[in-house]
Amino acid sequence: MTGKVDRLDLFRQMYLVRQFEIACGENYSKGLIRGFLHLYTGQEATGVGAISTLGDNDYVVSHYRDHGHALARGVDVNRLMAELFGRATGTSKGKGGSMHIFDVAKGFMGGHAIVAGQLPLAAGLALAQQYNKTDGLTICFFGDGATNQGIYHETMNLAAVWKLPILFFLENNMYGMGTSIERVRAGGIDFYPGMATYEIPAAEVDGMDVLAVREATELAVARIRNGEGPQFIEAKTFRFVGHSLADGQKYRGQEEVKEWERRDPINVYPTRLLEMGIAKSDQIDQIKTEVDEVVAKAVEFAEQSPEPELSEIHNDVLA
Amino acid sequence: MTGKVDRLDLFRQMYLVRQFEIACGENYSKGLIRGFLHLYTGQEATGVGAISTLGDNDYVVSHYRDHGHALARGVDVNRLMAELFGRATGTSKGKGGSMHIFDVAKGFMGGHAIVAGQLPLAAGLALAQQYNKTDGLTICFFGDGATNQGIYHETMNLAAVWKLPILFFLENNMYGMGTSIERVRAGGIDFYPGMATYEIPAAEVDGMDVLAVREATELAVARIRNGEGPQFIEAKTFRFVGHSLADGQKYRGQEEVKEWERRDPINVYPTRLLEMGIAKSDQIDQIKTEVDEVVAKAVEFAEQSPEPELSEIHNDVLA
Amino acid sequence: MPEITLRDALKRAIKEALESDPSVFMMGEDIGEYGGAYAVTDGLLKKFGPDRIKDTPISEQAFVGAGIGAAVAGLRPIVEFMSISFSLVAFDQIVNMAANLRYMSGGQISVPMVIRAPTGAGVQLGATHSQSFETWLAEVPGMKVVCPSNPYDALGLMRSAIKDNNPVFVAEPALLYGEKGEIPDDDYEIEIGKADVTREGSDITLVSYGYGMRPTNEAADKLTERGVSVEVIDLRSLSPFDIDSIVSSVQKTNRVVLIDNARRNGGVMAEVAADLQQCASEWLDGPVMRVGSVDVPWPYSRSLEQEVLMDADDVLVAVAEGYGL
Amino acid sequence: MPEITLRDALKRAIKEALESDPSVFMMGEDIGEYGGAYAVTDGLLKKFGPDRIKDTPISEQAFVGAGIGAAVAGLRPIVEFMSISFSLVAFDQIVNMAANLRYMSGGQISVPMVIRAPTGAGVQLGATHSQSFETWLAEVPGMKVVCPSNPYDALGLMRSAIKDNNPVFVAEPALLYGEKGEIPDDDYEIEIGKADVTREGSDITLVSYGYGMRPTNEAADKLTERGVSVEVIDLRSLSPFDIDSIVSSVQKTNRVVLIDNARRNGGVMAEVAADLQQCASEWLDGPVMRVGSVDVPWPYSRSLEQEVLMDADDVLVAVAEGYGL
Ligand SMILES: Cc1ncc(C[n+]2csc(CCOP(=O)(O)OP(=O)(O)O)c2C)c(N)n1
Ligand SMILES: Cc1ncc(C[n+]2csc(CCOP(=O)(O)OP(=O)(O)O)c2C)c(N)n1
Ligand SMILES: [Mg+2]
Ligand SMILES: [Mg+2]
Repeated sequence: MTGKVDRLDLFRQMYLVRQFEIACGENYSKGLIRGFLHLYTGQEATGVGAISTLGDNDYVVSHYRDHGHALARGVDVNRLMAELFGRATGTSKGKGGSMHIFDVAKGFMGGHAIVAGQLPLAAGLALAQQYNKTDGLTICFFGDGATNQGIYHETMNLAAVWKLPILFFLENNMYGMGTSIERVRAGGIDFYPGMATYEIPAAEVDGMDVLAVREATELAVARIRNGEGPQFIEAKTFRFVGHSLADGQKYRGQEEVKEWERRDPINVYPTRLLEMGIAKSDQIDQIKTEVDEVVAKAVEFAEQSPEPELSEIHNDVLA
Repeated sequence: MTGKVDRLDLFRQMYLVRQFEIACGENYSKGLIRGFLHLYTGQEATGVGAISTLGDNDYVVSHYRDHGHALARGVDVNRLMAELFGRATGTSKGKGGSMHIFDVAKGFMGGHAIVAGQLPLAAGLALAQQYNKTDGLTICFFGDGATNQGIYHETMNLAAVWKLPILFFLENNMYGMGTSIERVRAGGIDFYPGMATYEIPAAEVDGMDVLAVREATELAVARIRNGEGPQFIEAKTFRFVGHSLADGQKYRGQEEVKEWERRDPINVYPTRLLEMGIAKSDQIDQIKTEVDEVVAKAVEFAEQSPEPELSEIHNDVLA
Repeated sequence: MPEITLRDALKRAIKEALESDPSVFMMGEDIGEYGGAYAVTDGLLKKFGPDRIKDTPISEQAFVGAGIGAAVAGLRPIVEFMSISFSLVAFDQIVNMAANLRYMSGGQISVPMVIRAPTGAGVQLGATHSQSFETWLAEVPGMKVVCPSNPYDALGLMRSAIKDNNPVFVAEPALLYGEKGEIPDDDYEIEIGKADVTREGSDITLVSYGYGMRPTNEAADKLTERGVSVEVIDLRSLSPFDIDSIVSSVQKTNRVVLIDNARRNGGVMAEVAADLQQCASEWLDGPVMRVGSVDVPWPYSRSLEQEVLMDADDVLVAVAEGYGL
Repeated sequence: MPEITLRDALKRAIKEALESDPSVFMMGEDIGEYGGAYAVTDGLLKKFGPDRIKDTPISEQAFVGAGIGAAVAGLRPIVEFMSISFSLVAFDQIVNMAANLRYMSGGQISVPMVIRAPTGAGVQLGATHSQSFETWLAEVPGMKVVCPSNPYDALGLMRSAIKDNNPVFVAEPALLYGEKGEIPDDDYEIEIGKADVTREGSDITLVSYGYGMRPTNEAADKLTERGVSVEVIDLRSLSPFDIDSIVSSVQKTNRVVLIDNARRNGGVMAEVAADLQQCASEWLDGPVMRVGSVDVPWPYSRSLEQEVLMDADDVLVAVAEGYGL
């Protein structure tokens, strides 16, 4: 996926994520998906744009809101859905669930559910890439709320001191669960200036604009491959839905949500492609049709997949 | 101690700390003090200058290098020494030891031995002061190494968001145990600029100059009492001795130590007082004689104090 | 008597304390505007305002530590972890500060503080979110740990916890928040450290606590149907735990099964078993039997999670194995 | 055979691994230029350079987490905590990441990593610095925990730990670093999960591990003088622990005392006791006796700390109480 960008494919990926999440919501309501379910709806441009810049030797690390990152990384949509259904064909054989998606063959290193707990893991992957003198790098996604965990700062400093090949990617969607960042953070809504403390180059980007995200990420990735050490990107984005499917969103007005929905990349981006003459509307429609089918098939695949054997509980405890 | 400063008394205090620490070292060699022993030697101007600005309703919180802070706060020198000897007359009846000194009646709230673990405790004390609408404040001392613990950042942010009446006081002595900060910290040797992230006003001060420390602290304290929320001071200072009595200082050259010793407040400050005509040399000498006696008596007191009753182990577990 | 949920019982105790004692206040993630992840604190912000119902950043170390500091200064904080699984990032503050401060200061300090958190598995949250760390905290000298199994106990224990002058950890079984039960209108309290004999019998003693009481009672019902006279003890407090009540019961029944909803390995019931067989071996007709969930990380899939969780059948198997009943 | 200290035995295992396997490297506070707080790593920086002997900031969460990440990517990190007491600030990473990753990923991931730390009380460091958290980690599925009591075992266990494809926690009794013992020149390993019968006898079995072996051996000597034939078992591994060896021994001696240098409440010996009495009660002539240090925070004063610590006399008391020997 490095090299020239397939702009239509970026749309396909974003649309896939959106439709996948819609299907998740439906199947959660039906009780086929359970536990905590955090949807990526609204943030598609961020993950898709950023991950589109990576190569095969790179690692992607995510948190519990991980479906979008997994799909953008090419994790099989059937196995992903099967995991959410808790089936034997799932990425973790049904043992991980929505918050713990892994596909090591694809360099997708989780799905981590303790806020900010994935940051040092990502630093360690990057350390291995450096130690082994590969040209790989690690991208680590996290939310605005994660910046209030001490481990975030510990990791920033460690990565900077050791000049690790890591891209810290903050998806600032303005809320940590029901709490607006302004209520629990000193210093306003911008995080990237704070990176000066660690001398980590940091940039801000419009997280609703997939091309802008891609461009900013390409720049950071090039710097990292050039041996310049950790980089930081803060994308301003928004989740159009509740924190999880248990969230009634009492803490924010629907106006704020509406405002952001006007910038929905699933609508704005294809319009732009049409305007720029890069795509024709039947191409867009065809992508939609194809993706809808892919997602429907994924649900079917998951539904028809067997439950794990009960003896499976004893496997994978120790290597 | 608020109001006009008794400049000679500042010398007395610094000299007391120095002589106390020397006595500690001697009695550690004799095996009468045990465990880990961290001396404050070289940093006297910092603690003494800062604490001299406080009132009775204020709290002082320290780490394991706490003798200097305790003495500056007026903790009884006999009971302090007895604690180090593990005797029943000690501040904690011998249960705490050098790293865990407490004197609640004096507002001296410890003595904490997990690096940076004392920071949220101090924030909580300040929270209580704010909650109870007192005009008290809390001063919290910590070292440069403590800034690499995540809890440091969590506490900074929390204090800033809640505008707590707390003074964060960093004693930057350039080393965390055997590790020069430059080797384990990105962003150089200055920490105070990083406080911009939390919008906490931050100042740097020469930690070897007791009057400069006092002045900077007075300013910060006034701001806090004025309701302006947390403040931050970074004092550049140096320990002339090893991290603890087990430290052979293989990691640094004696030249660096010598360089700093030229600025030893125990020598420089009285000379300055003489030059300024604020003290006469016989006054200085008299203070020294008196303090030497105080320290000798403290050792005597400690030595002659009884061991705690063995049944004491069961007390103070629960309230 | 009116029926209320365990959630509301907890809320009632907290509300009473907020009303009667100005030094009581709360801190935690999303306890205010959001109303609490499990809605225990719903409505409290409106009633008591932001000075007393403090939404915190996602900074467990800092806010539990700040709670400790506030308690040291004489306030009575109630600190909520959104899940006991997240308490682990702040364990140092709980263990090294809250529990040790009194001892290290030679009794100068007390830490009158409640830390509360939903605990346990059973709703498919996977390995990181389904743990039961109250069993570790129950081993820490200098603090107390309670775990209610029903609304009546939840109210009585929470009242005592808030009045206690020590750090008290209240482990709230997440699966029981909606559980209903009758509550009298008086202001009873339940003494921390005392177990409750919830059912009297003479053939065998079943001991459990928290969510484990559910399969325990199911098993007791089945045994009763078979004509076995079952005594059931709800520990209520994990630290200190009430070994005397268990010993008294065993002196009568000569048989005992200890039942923990958490993993079998370690935990409170290992300690109870080790203690009990040592001090009551002469009364026992067989080994102290122990039942717990399987010693593996918690899986997500419903069928797998249910397989890991202990249930009433596991209790019956242990009863049969240990005592042939 | 040459005598070396336990410290040097550990260092030898680490050095061998650094020499033979380029994927082995170390991280920790002051392990390089300072030479290690307990000098285990002294000289390694000079020999292997800063890429392989990495001094870290005082950021336990970050560096143990980075170790986990590096292990996931196929390296074999050896991470040192300056004291096990400081591991608590990073417990979430150890428990929720290192131990859970394999299970949560359905077996895709392995974490071949050693975490090591000095453990235990006895040198007057007070409540915050004298703990034994290996007993908690031993309860966590997905990882292994070992604790050597002598140089021979230290070398053999460390060799196995470094080669193991799981996270292995090596708890090193701080009081034993200077302990000397004979070491053969071959490259023997000690299997994790197997106990060692260090003394054979027929009247009573004493089980301990780590520093606890010292008072245990003292007690065994005194009992032997009195004509009691003592079997002594060194657990060596706390997780998995070797219940089979203990049961075999008890089948012979019919008497057992479990001895833990850590606090009595909870810990590994509670689990061993609970397990043992359940599976070997028919062989036992009395209760499984348990000895440990007093359940209070660790005091500083020498006399108080010694009073809290268990010793050989406590073992003899338990032997007398439980079995009248
Ligand atoms: C240490 C920890 N504390 C609390 C939680 C509960 N929790 C899960 S997600 C979340 C909000 C995180 O917000 P943010 O980092 O902004 O990510 P977003 O959900 O907005 O993508 C919280 C509080 C947790 N998982 N881990
Ligand atoms: C969490 C934790 N990690 C490690 C230690 C061991 N340790 C004690 S003091 C110290 C160095 C601290 O340096 P700094 O904060 O600069 O304070 P200074 O000793 O220089 O006053 C270390 C690593 C500890 N006590 N707690
Ligand atoms: Mg967010
Ligand atoms: Mg320092």
